[in-house]
Amino acid sequence: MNFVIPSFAPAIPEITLLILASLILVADTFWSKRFQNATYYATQASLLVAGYLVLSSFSVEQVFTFNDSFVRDSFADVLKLFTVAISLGIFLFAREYLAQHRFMSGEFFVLGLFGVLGMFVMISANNFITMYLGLEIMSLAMYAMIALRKYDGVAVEAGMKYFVLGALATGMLLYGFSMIYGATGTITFPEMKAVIASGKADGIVLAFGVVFVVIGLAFKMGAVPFHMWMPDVYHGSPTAVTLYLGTAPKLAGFAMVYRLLYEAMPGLVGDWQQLIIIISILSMVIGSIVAIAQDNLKRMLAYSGIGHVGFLLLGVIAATDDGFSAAMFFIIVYAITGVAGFGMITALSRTGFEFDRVSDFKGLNAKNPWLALMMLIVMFSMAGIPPFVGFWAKIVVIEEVVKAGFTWIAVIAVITAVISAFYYLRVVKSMYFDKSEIQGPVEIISPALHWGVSFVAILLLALGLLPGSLIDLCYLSI
Amino acid sequence: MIALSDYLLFGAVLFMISMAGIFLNRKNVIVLLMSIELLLLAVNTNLVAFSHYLNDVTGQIFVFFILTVAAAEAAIGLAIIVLVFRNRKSINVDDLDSLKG
Amino acid sequence: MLTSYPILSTLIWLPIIGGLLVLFAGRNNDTVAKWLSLIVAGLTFILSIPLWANFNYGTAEMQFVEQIPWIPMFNVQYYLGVDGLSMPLVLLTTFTQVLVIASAWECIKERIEQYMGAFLIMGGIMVGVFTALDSILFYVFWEALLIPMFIVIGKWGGPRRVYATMKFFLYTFFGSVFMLVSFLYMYWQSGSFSILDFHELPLGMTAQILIFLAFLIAFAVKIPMFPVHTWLPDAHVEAPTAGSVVLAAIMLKMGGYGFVRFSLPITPDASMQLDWLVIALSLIAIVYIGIVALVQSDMKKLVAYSSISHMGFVTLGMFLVYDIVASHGTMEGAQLGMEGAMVQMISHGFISGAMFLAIGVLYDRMHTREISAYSGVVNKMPWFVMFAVLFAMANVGLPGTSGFVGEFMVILSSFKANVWYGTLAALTLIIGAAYTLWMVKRVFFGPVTNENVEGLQDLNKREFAIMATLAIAVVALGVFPAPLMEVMHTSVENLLVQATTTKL
Amino acid sequence: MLENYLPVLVFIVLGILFGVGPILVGYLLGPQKPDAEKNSPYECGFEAFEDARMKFDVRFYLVAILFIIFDLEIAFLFPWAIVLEEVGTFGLLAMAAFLSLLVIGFIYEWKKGALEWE
Amino acid sequence: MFDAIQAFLSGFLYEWLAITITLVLQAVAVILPIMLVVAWLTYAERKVIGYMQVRMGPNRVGPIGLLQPIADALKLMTKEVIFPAQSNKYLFILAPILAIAPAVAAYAVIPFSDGVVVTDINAGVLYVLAVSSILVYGTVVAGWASNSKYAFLGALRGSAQKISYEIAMGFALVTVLMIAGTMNLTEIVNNQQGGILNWYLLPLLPMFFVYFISGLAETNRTPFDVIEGEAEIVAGFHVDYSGMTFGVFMLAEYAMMILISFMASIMFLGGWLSPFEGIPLLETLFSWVPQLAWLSIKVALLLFVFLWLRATFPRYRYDQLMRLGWKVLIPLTIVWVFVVGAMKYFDFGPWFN
Repeated sequence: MNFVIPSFAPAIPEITLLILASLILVADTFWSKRFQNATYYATQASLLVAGYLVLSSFSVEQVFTFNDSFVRDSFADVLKLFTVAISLGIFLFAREYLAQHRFMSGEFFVLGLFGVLGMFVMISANNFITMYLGLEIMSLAMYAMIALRKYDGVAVEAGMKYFVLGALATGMLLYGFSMIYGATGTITFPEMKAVIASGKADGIVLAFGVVFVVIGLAFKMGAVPFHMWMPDVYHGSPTAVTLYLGTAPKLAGFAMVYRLLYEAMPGLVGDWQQLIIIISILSMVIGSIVAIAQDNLKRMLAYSGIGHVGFLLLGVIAATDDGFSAAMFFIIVYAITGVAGFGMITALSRTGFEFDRVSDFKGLNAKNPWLALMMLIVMFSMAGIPPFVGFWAKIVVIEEVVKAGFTWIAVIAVITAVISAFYYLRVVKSMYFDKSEIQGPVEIISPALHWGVSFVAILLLALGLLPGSLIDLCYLSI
Repeated sequence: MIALSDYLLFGAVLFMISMAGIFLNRKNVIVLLMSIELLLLAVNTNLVAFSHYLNDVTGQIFVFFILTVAAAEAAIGLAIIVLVFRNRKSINVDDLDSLKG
Repeated sequence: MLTSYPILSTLIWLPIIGGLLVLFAGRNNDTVAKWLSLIVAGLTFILSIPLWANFNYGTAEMQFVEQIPWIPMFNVQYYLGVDGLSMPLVLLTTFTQVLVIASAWECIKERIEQYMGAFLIMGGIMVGVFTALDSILFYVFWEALLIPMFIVIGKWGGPRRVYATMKFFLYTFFGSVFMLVSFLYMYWQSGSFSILDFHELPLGMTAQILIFLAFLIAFAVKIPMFPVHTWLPDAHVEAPTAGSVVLAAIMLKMGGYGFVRFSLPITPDASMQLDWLVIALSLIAIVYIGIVALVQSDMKKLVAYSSISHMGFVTLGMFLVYDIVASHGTMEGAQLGMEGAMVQMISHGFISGAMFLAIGVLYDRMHTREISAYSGVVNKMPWFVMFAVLFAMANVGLPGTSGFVGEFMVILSSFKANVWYGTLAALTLIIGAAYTLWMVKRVFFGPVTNENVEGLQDLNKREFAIMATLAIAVVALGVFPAPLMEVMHTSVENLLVQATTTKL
Repeated sequence: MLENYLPVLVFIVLGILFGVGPILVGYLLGPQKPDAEKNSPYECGFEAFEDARMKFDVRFYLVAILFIIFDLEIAFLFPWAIVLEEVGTFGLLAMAAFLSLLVIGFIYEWKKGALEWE
Repeated sequence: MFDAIQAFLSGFLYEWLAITITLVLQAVAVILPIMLVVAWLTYAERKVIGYMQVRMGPNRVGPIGLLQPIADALKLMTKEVIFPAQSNKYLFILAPILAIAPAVAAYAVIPFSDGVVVTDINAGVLYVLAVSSILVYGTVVAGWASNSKYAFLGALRGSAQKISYEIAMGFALVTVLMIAGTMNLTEIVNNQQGGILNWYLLPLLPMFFVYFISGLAETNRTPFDVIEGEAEIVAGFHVDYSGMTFGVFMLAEYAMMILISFMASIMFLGGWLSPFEGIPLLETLFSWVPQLAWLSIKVALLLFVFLWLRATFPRYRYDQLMRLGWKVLIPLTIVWVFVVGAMKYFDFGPWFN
């Protein structure tokens, strides 16, 4: 046996991130008593470093390393950059929340950083093992983050639910992996593609594998009928964690869908497309209808997230480069919007008061018109109303599904978009038309948050007015 | 010689048992954890069987990773269960219902 | 002379940016908010005049075109331009804006900067709707308009405002998404989102019918046509005065504009196939809704129903073309109907706006719109009643007012198509007269029976100016409609050719 | 190869017999006079207060959790140690990286007091 | 010898039956002596501790009390086996079996001299480690099945202690494997050939101590016998066991002690190798000594240390015990893995070649 020392260069961002996260983990135990925010700043700095490393070695061609288990391409680089950017925002908002709710702990940031590492690995995975490892690095960090507030029974329960269903999903995925490995004899995506194309693989075993993989993906993404955990987990987690759960991992989840379904198994489109169509339609319908009944905003946004997954899958249904590009654009926009939406809740919550019910938003316009306007932008963007960027996100995926010849799905999609508009409007209604039930002014915690929220919301508008370059970026990277 | 399909059948049976454990079990959260482990064992059985019949060591490497990660997962799961118990004084699955509606 | 600045963009972005400015500058200062808004609106109107002055009457081509790539990946362009169909509507919009801003001067107390800002933004967006030549751009403006309107009705409206505004929003949104799907479908077929490219796009019959129905839902909701009209009375009743004015005067026209810009040229064969549907719905609107208006006790609701009824003329006029061509083999009568419909749109913009403003004047003083609460207003507000009666007459369609021109043309044309159409359409002259004049009689004339009416003040200078401006517009258009028709003429001819040329 | 393990099986069976046998002998030879006092669980002569399956210190869980992790690391070390010759310097360094991560986790536990018993 | 038996048996029996009978005979040949050693180890323990404490120890039954273990055995056998009313009967019986079976089974792979081993499997170290890990189940099950607080506490402490020290033990074994490059116990010993300096004791001296200390903890020997600390929790996890059920636990404990000593001898002390190998005069002088004797001497020495420690050390407090395990032994072993890695890299000493 002889070992060829692999090239580390493509994985430098991940390696750096791992080292930095490890160091911060240890350092936090030393300095957290004296410097409360040191971990926070170190975390943000690490993210910036990772982002810089990705950017400085931006790669337009595919580079494989570690025995083809790791791939670096522009798809990965773009998603990583957005992961970093979104995580920066998450931590910015989360810090204030943690400070306010008295569970400022370095672990949150370190776990968050490890989660980002997991996302990076997922995004760059080129075989089953790497994919699985990335997924687990991310998931384990998230399980722990949810249950981080030890004495919060609801959060712990949410952690439990997420853990059980997340582990179940992983199991399903792995079961599918094992089948596909058995049928193709390889775990590397490009080879798998070649084997499937050659027609040598056993069709039945492959079909089984694909079904389980799709179920596992659907679980992880929170698509109907495997969505049960989403509302509970979003609701139960501390908002700062919900902010994390609901945004950055979606990018990695999409990368997983892309790598598995499109890079590894394009030859099995016939098998997975039908499943995805069903899942997508169910997600859009359930996501839009059930959300109407929710009073808790986090729960509502969870259902909205389910609906959004349905939309994301529209791009996947198309099963073309352009389709996945559209889905990529969609998910990036959704993540940004999510940061703004959950960030708003985070920003408004105070000690002992989560500010996460729709009724809490009553009369916000009277108290703080600027924030109300920002929230309005977020809500309308989520609803997909122009000129906000959420509109473009929806339109590109619908366009791709129309192009793929599924105009009827597009019709269902737009109808659910209309239904879902209703509950976004409810929030706007609360802010603008209702009288506040809570006395006293709405305090925003700090100027940093104020500007943070404003920046993201205005970004939604700006991207909505000039979406061209972001769309180009997504279309060129696949 | 044991046929590949027998292994797969065995894996499938394990898989079914773990599914039953997860979805039918209403009493104990620990059982959920065990079912999940069982699920991973089903996967491992499959992988090892395939690996053997394909004469390809990758599957076994995969099993190694799964085992490790499963342990980490179990560790976190146990930690969360402890927290649940401390907050609820119960690890009954049916008691985990404060997050409805 | 071609203007040296991008006039259409200016008309769109000036009010929008101005509106945002008002939002911030006028935060704690109502005076600044009001004057800034008025200045912006006035400036916009003044800047829109060159549109008419420099308009080339002889061509159906788009004019004042601006075209820059917006989203190159999808071939979406920032593509603006006007022709004879849209230019008058742009002017109507900018003109109405000034009046709307002025009308809100005193009656809005709460968060006036948001109110003014919302209307300015709306103004810019509406110009965008009428000038967009890229379907996605059109859709963006079309939808974006909902947001400020949603806020305006919901925030400054009447007691059932939340219900009304939700209904308004969801109806319109629901209608428009199907339009979006058909845009995407056509993009797939043609590789372009340009409306002008859509005009050239050959489509099969099934596709045409589906697209036509999608458009029909979108525009029928907006215009609104008979079965999907129910949001309008609610929205009108609950909206603040200026909101009603914008709704009636401009937003309804967007539906009509949609028919001539999209349905007829893009799906001519489906239009021919399904023209009976539109005509039937139009006639139902004209007659049935007119009767419904008769029994209203709320002035605003009455005017709202009358708007629906009048918009029925617009759709009727547009879709007569196929019957006329079928029975006469000529397009002369069709041209008459189409131009009538266009004139009716403009004139209804003035008249309904004026009616709502008049009701607003009363409402500001009495805080009720119940017809029964009024009587003998003429005794206390003679100037006001003079204007109000003039507008009422115009609404009825009295010769010499703008209302007459459009209706007369459409009725003439409909007789040419089918006697029954004509008869039914003509009925409206009677029904319209009945509900309008009955209301006039009950509200303005008769003895003063109410002590509240006793205390009424006549128009102040601001209100007088608004009323007078509108009165001039109504009368001018009534006695001298030729300039307007000239503007449209070439474009309408072109439209008729497009609408009757089969794509199969 | 597998037949090497047959003796192992025999030993296990014998081991079990070594457990069962003496107990059986004791059971046969010894007297059988159970009574309530004798059969009550040992509680220093008092009546048992409550169920013995009581709550216990969470630290025991902690130890269990830490054990799982560490034992797995060891499971990785075993095969690696055997093939140290073949994997060469790269193998050494890879394991050094792996162990370093373990050490970092260990330091973290230490600093967090997870290893303190009192 | 056993080959001959097998050949003889297969003359008139089925092949598989012949093999099985031979194997059982082999096993008995290994286990019986071990059990005898166990029996007299208890005697030795009492004697050694007695003399250290300047008293006689057992001296009534037989000459100088030599028959004492037999008397003890007979006494235990005739005692009543009590099943506590609230206990879980099956688990209650299962616990002692779980304790003894692995302690016995582990001897399947122990080489007593070159080639004298029941089965020379190539994963010997792993097998011993795996089998002896099962021991902890005996403790836990016993504590749980008794349904008594003392037993339960004892079981908890015991299991926590055992698994903690098992980590240190595992790491210590890894360092051995790193040098030996094999898990086969015979090969490990043979790799230590070439004189006392070649024993792994020298490069792995700290690991030897770690292993031995962990062994003490694994077998609940003093000073790590808090699990049965009579002052706090009476007799710990087997408080409710009586008669032969208790006797089996004792058997298991002593069998494990001997096993630990065997393993330590094999892995660190050159197994059956003569300590005088390579020393000109002494090597020939002692060449007549059988390999088994060298191994026995080493094992006996280690067993003596077990007893010695019991006589001299006070019992650790539980927190001290855990601290020693987690904060001293484990870090030390991890560091030593790095050290051995470095040694390996520099081909240090006679151990790497």
